[in-house]
Amino acid sequence: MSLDRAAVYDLFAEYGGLLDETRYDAWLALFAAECRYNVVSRENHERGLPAALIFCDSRAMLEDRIMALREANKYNIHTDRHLIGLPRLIPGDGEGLAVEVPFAVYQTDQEGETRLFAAGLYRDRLISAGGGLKIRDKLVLLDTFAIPTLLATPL
Amino acid sequence: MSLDRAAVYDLFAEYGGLLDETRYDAWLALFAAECRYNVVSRENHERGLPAALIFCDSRAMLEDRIMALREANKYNIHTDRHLIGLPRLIPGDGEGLAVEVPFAVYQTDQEGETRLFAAGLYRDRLISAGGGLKIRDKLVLLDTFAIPTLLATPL
Amino acid sequence: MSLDRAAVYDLFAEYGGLLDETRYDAWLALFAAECRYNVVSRENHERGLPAALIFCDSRAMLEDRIMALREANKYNIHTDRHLIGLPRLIPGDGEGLAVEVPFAVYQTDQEGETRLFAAGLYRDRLISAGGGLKIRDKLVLLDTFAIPTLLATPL
Amino acid sequence: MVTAAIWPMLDYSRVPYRLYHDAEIYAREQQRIFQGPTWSFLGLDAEIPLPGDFRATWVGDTPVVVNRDATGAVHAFVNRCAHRGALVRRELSGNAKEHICIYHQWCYGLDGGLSAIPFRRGIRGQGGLDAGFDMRAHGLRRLRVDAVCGAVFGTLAADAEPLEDYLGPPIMAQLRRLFDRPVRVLGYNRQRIRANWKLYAENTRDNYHASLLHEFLVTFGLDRSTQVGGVRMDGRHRHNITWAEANSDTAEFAREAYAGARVRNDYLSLKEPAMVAFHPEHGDKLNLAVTSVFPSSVFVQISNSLAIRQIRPRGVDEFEVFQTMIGYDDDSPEMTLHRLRQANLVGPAGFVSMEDGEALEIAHRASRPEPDRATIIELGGGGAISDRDYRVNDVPLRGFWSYYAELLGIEPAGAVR
Amino acid sequence: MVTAAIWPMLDYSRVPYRLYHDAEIYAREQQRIFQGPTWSFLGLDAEIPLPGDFRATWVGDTPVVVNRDATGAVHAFVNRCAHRGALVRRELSGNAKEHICIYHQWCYGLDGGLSAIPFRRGIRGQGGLDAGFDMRAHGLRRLRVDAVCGAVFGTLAADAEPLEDYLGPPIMAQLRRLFDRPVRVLGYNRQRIRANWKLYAENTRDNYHASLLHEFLVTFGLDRSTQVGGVRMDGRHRHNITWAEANSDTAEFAREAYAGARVRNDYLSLKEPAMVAFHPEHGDKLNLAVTSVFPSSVFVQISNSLAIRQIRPRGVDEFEVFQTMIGYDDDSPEMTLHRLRQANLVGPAGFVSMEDGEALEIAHRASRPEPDRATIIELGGGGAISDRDYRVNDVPLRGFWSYYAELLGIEPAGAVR
Amino acid sequence: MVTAAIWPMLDYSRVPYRLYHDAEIYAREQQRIFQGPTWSFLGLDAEIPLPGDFRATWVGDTPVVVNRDATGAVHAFVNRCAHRGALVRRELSGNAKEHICIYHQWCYGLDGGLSAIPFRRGIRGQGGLDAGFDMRAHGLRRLRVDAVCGAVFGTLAADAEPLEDYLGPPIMAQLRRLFDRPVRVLGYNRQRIRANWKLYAENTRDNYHASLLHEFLVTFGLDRSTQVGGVRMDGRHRHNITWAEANSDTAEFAREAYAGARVRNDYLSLKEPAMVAFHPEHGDKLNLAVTSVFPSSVFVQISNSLAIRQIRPRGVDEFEVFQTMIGYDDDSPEMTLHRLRQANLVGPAGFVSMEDGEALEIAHRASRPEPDRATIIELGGGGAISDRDYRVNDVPLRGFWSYYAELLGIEPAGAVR
Ligand code: FES
Ligand code: FES
Ligand code: FES
Ligand SMILES: [Fe+3]
Ligand SMILES: [Fe+3]
Ligand SMILES: [Fe+3]
Repeated sequence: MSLDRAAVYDLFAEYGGLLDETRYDAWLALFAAECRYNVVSRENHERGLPAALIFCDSRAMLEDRIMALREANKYNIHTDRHLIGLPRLIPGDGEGLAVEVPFAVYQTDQEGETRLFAAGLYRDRLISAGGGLKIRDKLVLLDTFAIPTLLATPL
Repeated sequence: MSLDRAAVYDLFAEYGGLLDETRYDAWLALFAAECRYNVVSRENHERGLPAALIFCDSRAMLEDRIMALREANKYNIHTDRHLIGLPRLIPGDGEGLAVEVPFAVYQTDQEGETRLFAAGLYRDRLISAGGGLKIRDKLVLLDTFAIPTLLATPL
Repeated sequence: MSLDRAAVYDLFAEYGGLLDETRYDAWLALFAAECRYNVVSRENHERGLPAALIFCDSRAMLEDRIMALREANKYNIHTDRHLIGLPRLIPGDGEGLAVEVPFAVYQTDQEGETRLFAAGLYRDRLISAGGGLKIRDKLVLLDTFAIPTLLATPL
Repeated sequence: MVTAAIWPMLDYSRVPYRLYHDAEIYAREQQRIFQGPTWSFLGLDAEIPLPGDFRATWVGDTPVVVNRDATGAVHAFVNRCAHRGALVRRELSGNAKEHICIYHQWCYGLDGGLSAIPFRRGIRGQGGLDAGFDMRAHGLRRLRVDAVCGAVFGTLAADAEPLEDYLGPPIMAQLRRLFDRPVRVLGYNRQRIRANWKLYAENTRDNYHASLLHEFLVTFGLDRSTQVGGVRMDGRHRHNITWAEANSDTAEFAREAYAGARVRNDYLSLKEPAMVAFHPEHGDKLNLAVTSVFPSSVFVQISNSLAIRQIRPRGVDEFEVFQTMIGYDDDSPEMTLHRLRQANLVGPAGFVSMEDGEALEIAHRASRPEPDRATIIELGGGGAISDRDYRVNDVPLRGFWSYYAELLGIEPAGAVR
Repeated sequence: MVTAAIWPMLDYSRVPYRLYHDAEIYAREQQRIFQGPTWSFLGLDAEIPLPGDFRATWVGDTPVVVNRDATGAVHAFVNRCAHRGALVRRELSGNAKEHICIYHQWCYGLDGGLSAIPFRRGIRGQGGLDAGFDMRAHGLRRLRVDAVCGAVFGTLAADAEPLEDYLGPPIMAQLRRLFDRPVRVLGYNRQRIRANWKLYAENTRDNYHASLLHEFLVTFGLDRSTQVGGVRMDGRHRHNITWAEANSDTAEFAREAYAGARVRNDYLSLKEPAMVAFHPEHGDKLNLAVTSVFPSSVFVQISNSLAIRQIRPRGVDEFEVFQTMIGYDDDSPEMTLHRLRQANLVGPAGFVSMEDGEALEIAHRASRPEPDRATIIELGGGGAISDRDYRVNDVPLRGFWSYYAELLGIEPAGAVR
Repeated sequence: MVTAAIWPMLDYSRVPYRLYHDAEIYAREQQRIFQGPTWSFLGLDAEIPLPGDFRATWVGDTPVVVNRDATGAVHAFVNRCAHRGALVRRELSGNAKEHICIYHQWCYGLDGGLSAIPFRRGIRGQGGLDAGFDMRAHGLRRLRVDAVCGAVFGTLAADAEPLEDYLGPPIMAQLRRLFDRPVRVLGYNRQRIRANWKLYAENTRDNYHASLLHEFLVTFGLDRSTQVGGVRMDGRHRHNITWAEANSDTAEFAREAYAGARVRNDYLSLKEPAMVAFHPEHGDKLNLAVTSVFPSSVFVQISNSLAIRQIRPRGVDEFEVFQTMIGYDDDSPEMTLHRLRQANLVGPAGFVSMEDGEALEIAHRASRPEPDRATIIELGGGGAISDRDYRVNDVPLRGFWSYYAELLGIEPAGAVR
């Protein structure tokens, strides 16, 4: 396995781990200075409809999401657990590295009851920056687009 | 990690990704020219009973499955999402490479509701052919043998 | 990926595979001669409360667990399926290697119905012993601390 | 069996929790309200522009298909086969010349009429249906359909009043305002909330909660109860428009008012303020217009984010909010991008809407054990139900319940409406 | 409370959807049908060949154990401890000398009798049960058991008619045909369908749906309504055999008939045609024989694929199809391999059966909101219920409902049966 | 509707399974038992030592908050907002000066009183509540609270007898024994069991099952029915103490007795025997003391493992066992470590408790299909309910049911209590 490959595996391990620890600043640091983060339902994606559940076409908007999460929004108290599958490296041109990875997110309420919150696919483009891999562009393609309760903490 | 190891990881990432994209011809191409694909319930497996849920002891029968799926069978409209765990390489003799991998498959209906459809274990024998790894023999050992609704799209 | 990394991945693949096969002696062999194994609910962990669900601060106690499971305890007849995510190597000092890995465990009853039994995080310290990696210390941080039915087979 | 005696007050200022948790009441609602003389939003002309275009939707918990026939006429019918009850059209959307049930392939035209039955006369003259079988008597159950500026409504009741009468002048005006140009669908989103559907019907009529629950509104200066605004209802008070005008208050005044109300009032600003910018587009000052049509349709303008919501009950303990995000055909690329960014405000992940999912679930859960206790609906006072030109009120909730009681046949004698 | 007034027609050609969705009716079915004077398939002699062999099964939703005692006799009893109700035998199958409940270790013999109670007399003469406690009065609830050629049936009702009378000559003949040699179990499969169990009881009696829903049958030339075939029932019309003869039509004629019926009729061929080959093995031409025994047992021959199905209700909204795949002891290795391949036709992943899971779930879902509407059962005409020697009919469904109504005590005056 | 006629025997030695499975009965239990004149354990003083400390808990399925006010007084109230029913305090534990509901930010003091309402007088004098609105009349529903040595109890019934009278002398004595010095919380655990809550209330009163179901006890020599022990109840027999004395039998005698009872009696030893060591700490020989307080509180000493359990019903088919593990403030580090190790005995993974999860689930499942059949409660004989100084008895279960019947209003005439 080339260094690249190891770095990709580590990036996704880190990605899920940081979210589940709610270390959002460290999580933001996994993204490139210029980046996009969109959560899109399959319902829209398959019909070519542009609306997203979360639409951040700039790092500023992604940071606003985190600020709002901390400063303004209220949501069901829970913990997240990301289970991220084997990364699939997509050959092809284009800047950086295209990777697709299936995921499942479980949410657990304060009384210790866990439910499947979301299943879907990450469609990422990764670039190397500052000697490491960063997320240039992340599409969270959401299978579970009938959102249970609400979507506050990032997928 | 040896090339072998990387190739095994990639094969399973590809396997799940192609199924979830319903790219069945590309999925068939992951199998060797001579291959077997059986889905067996733990209930039968543990009792040494030979009947399978899906029994393809030739590539022809596997291709018939896909043809029937496309041309004749009707089933609940859904999307699949495979979550495939860490491959476990089983030392031992025999042709090729023995690998065991746990899996979970989530199904999502048209309205975006996801349910766990199946959990189980892949027991595969992989061989190298045409400069790559191919699936010579796949046993899908199904924990979830009380099939929810029906089993149409491959596991 | 360094040998280390491959060994870590293999260790967790082995860990889940052996438990799901109920090969508990082989599973015990993955632990170091001196080891700890604790299953702790997030509810207690987050509040700094010391009580655990399973508390084995010696190998002897861990072996007692397995003996009791075989000789004395009765529990719902089921099979386990561990889905273990990508290992996250935690840089830092301290003896051996610190690793965090998310997991989900599915339980299937005798009639083939599967339910999510537990989601959580493994917080392990691994050491090399006898030419291989062994588990020196395992904390099973349990998200799903409202235990469904009972907790008998190891997580 | 629920009766008119359930109401503690004649002005509907108290609602016993039993009404949110009783499965028998839920079943009655389906029969008398959703299948009763009410009109439900079914979809947009823009979603089925071509002959054969269809979409599946719901009226209450009854599955419905709406489609356009070869002549361009729109039809809607219950998506249940007349033969043995299977869902006839399984896809959510598409284009078709007819609808064929998979079970025995009975075939229906785009008007819902039964057009063909395999082996109707049997084979070799043996089997099949009696010659007397009247195919015209066994089509799909049709809905009466009507539209307002391309917004298609339907009703299952033959005796429902005409749509325009049902909506009444203020609602008609709002719909004409929202649909003043051809619309374009930007996408859909869905939220499954484990609570009774009526908690959401109340929520969309609840002016009082907005800036208190959805702190983002105040924190980032989007919307405040200190703005000029209010509620306007139809003659029967079953529908409601909650409205507010942009920049109709000052930050200072708002700060004081919220401070007086002991509510957090420090303001923050976004790194991407463009996201919350408001570009007036309907020739008025309204930056908030939430139009609730009894029982379960909501038309929403929040700044430049435009949407239609259907409340889809899924049993007494759960409902789905199905939201259709729209823009206009003549939107510039910049305006479309602005709407896509501003879509972050609404929906299940919306900065100013996500909280409803939590608030309604905890209200549903906490109220279940005490069915005989009741809510308090008295903001803006009790007594007669009427429009208000101020925002701190929840009067339209009482309007909702007054019509609910009438349809369910539990209106108390001397009810104040 | 459901009454005879529920039936719109006296010949059971209309079934109101309420009967599939009402939890109270479900509870009554368990008492009057499954625990009533009916016989249920429990298992095969071949599954418990040795003394002490046992298997757990279900009669309706009641857990039952069937086992063989030391003398070789087969017994069956409800798997509920007489003490405080725990499941006595937790394993699905095995071999044992007795059955010991884990809760307090009360011990039962293979005939279901209570054989030992720990500390029955207490300790040091203190505690335990009174001397008067009669152990013989507190065994497990027994079923009456009887068998047809190794197929074991049981009933919970003391007043049930003898098994052979219950089944009647045509069913007895079919069972003797299927079990004409010692059988061997090839395996089991299970399918959980979110629909009411009666939808499946109808489905197995529904000749009309086969080639229309299961397109594989026609597409790959396995089975067509143009074949010679029909339905045969017992005297009470509660049971049914759906049968067809191999190669009794021509592809040309079938093509015409299906074209006339506007059903897809282009034929494909398999890369492994051996899978669908039919090797006659019962000295007749039947390549299809589906024998439905009221209420929930089905014996199926499709080509050389042989199986027994139990319909296991799991509440009003779900059931399991438990299927036992069989062959014969004297099957050659080639024949066994052929059966294993042909098993691809049936079960939850079966080429000619998977569709039932979808069809029944969408029928259950779509019919729930309108409990007062009804199905149409008129293929082969209405009126008197009788055998038919053609395939396009659903007459046996009315037979099922006529006996269902009788047992539930809701048979209408003047019922046509 | 359940009536006194449901009881087959007047001494409660038979309990029909209907009582464990009927949703209507469950609802009635919530009203008449949990919200009736009973006392429930709410928590420990030690869990809320400081002013403002709060914890969320349950009384039956009603959410409750218990907290300490600025004066040090403890208050408890239903966690349901007086306005529109939302859960006021969402966190399970913490410290706060007040409780603010997120929906409209109504604010409550630590005594549950309504202290502030945003925009109560509206804005610019428009909107808000009428001047006549009485905030004192709309606080949170309060519980009466009382404590025994730091164990806090609460009741929702104004007419409940005083706590000390409710518990009675024997229970009071046990609590004083357990709480004879300041306690320290070591942690919590939770177990979700898919069975009716009353099966667990019986289980904790069931002396007979312990060494038979929990084989670990005998296999590793922890606890045996041959020990000196018994049951002691309050005057009404609604509560119970199950007790046993350490080393009060011999291994030989036990071996004989269990052999006579045909129960496994070969003994094994642990590699870490310290785990099961018993260090007397209450100046008596008791190594087992399980104190069940009607309806759903249990105080448990098993060797040196000390815990309090709440039975939390979650509908008719599920409950949670919430367990608080405790030690004493003055425990040495070694003693604390000993308790943490010995905690392996109890809880969802406990060597001597895990089986209850399985036993109760299989009893619930197997008994559902036959609601008219009944359990047998006759160990220690039938007839009058009284204390016993031997272990092979289940008399306290009848005590539980006698008080249950009284509260539910289904006590039969001539009941033997
Ligand atoms: S149910 Fe639709 S065709 Fe029979
Ligand atoms: S419940 Fe079976 S022995 Fe007590
Ligand atoms: S519901 Fe609590 S403040 Fe309105
Ligand atoms: Fe809101
Ligand atoms: Fe079928
Ligand atoms: Fe116990």
